[in-house]
Amino acid sequence: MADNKGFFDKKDQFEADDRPVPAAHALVVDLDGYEGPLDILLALARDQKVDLLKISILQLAEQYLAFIEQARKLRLEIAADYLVMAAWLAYLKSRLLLPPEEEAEGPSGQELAERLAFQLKKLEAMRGAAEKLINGTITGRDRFLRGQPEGVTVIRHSKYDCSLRELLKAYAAHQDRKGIRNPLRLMREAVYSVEAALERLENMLGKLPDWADLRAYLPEDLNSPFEIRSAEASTLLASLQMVKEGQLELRQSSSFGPIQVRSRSRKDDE
Amino acid sequence: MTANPDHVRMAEALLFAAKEPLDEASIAARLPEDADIPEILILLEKNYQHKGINLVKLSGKWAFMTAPDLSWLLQDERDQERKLSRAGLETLAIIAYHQPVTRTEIEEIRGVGLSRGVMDILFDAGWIRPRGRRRTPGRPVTYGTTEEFLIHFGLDDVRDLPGYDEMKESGLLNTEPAGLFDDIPGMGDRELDPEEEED
Amino acid sequence: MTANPDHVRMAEALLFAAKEPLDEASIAARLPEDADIPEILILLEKNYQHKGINLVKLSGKWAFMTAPDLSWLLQDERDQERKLSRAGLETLAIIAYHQPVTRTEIEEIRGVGLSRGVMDILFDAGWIRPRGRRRTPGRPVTYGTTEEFLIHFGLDDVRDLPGYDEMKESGLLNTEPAGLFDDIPGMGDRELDPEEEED
Repeated sequence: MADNKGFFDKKDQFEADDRPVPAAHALVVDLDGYEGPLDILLALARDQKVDLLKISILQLAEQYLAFIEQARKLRLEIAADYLVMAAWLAYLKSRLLLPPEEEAEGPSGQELAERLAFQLKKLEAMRGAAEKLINGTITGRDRFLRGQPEGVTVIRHSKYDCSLRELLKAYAAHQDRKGIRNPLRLMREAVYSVEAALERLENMLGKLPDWADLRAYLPEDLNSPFEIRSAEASTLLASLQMVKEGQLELRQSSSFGPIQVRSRSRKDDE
Repeated sequence: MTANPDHVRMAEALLFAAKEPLDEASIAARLPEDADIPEILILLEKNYQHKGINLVKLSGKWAFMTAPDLSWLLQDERDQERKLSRAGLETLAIIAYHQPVTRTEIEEIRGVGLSRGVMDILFDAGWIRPRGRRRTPGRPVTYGTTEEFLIHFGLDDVRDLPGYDEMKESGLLNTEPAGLFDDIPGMGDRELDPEEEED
Repeated sequence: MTANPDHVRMAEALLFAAKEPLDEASIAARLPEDADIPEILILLEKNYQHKGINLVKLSGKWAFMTAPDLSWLLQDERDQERKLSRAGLETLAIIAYHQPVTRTEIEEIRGVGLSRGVMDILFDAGWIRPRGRRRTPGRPVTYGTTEEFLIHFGLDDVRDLPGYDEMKESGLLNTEPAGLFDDIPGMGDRELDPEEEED
């Protein structure tokens, strides 16, 4: 994601939108320009040119799904965050289109749509705030302290000057030097990628009985809680992608209950 | 009552000589005991109101600064500015407006994981700091902004952030999870409690 | 003739923000072409004549300076603050994170002997205090941080200090792409040493 675009390059101005915002209808698909799925949704929502709380979420969901579909056709690499949002929007779309079930559990499609609109509103507010902040009166850019101070300072209780940052850094530097921990290597090894999870799921699918706990698809050689968590997260994301591709079905009977999967083809055989 | 002109001169000298914005206690400690500090500051603020330099309050502390309309004149004095990415700036805004806020909450608002280095850059700039911990499982660290942040962005208080009151009013600053993915099976079982331990 | 008040404001800001005294040519170079520099400087000199700071001319260059009769105010301001040495910082950090901790334990953790002066400085700063004694042979004194320490560093509780792992994971220390492991409890939840007698 575009992380190191310096917005201070021009020194005197900040433009929140100096990268082109691709309009959905223009079929410009470039995920690199975006900072996550909400960023895309916000850009698409702006095309509707109404207050965020009044946009058509259904239309937005369709645009997003079309956008991701386009990216997939172009075989762009799509980060898991975007796929999770796609899965959720597909779900939301179905909830919005289907007649509300009597005594349906959980919030209605409309409520979910409102949550999304509010979430976008929050992000938009922060975008605007960031822009105002950087366009505000910045010390050392817009107004200046005395160029040749003579040394009067705030009277502190301690005559030693030390910030929390210095203290934390000193502790961390010391821990680093001790070298007992090496999270760098440890964590790299512990991360189980979505790609690896996908490969494993695809290979194993059909080798397990009908509905099987998703955990059964985790690799066997996991040791630390880090590795297990990472594998669980990646396997879930991989399964969501496969659901979307129509290879897999997912179910969960209760909140926080076990997530079960089965092969789609198996069901067709029945 | 009027401030003693000698005291006004002293405060003026101190504030001019200062290396950093001074709080009222630090001024009072250097002036005669009977000096009426608030009165002196009001008077000085007024005296300098229309000059090329003004007396301003930043993070609750006082400093003389050049008038903002003259910034064009002072191009040469500009500090080398830190390059801040869009992600960095947005994260800083979220921390400023939502503080105290956890890393997970920041990610939730932006809808995307924080990429490497963003927090580090803000921490190194001296603009954010750990503030405390949430009273939720895992006791995640919460973050807030520093005095340097307020001084840099020319603010007296966090509540002076642009649009702060309106945003707070309309609930835009709630750190409660959006609950976007809560209701689909298997997604987003994250639990967050806005309750917290604070300083 | 009188100087244009706008030009006076500009010169005032310029002289205030300048990092060194300015000669008339450099002031003229930054002000509009029609600015009457000598006139402006005479006026400014006069305006500040009785204030806490004066505009003075030093070997042909102009600068604002504290009024000579007030220089006593600034006498004891220089080199007031001292920086902690690296040993000091590290020792303070170890005491904060590992308290209550004995001198021998500090030396073990740091892997080097502790010179006498380091602890003295931390005591002098008001940041550490003896906490009690270990129930081990020799009953060594244990040390911990003070209330003053919390105030100085803006902390509510020493347990709010982010652990090493948390700093890494939250990206405050930039070594690892963060985001995946946010909420793994770090070393934050240190338990009080049962071997400890509290004071």
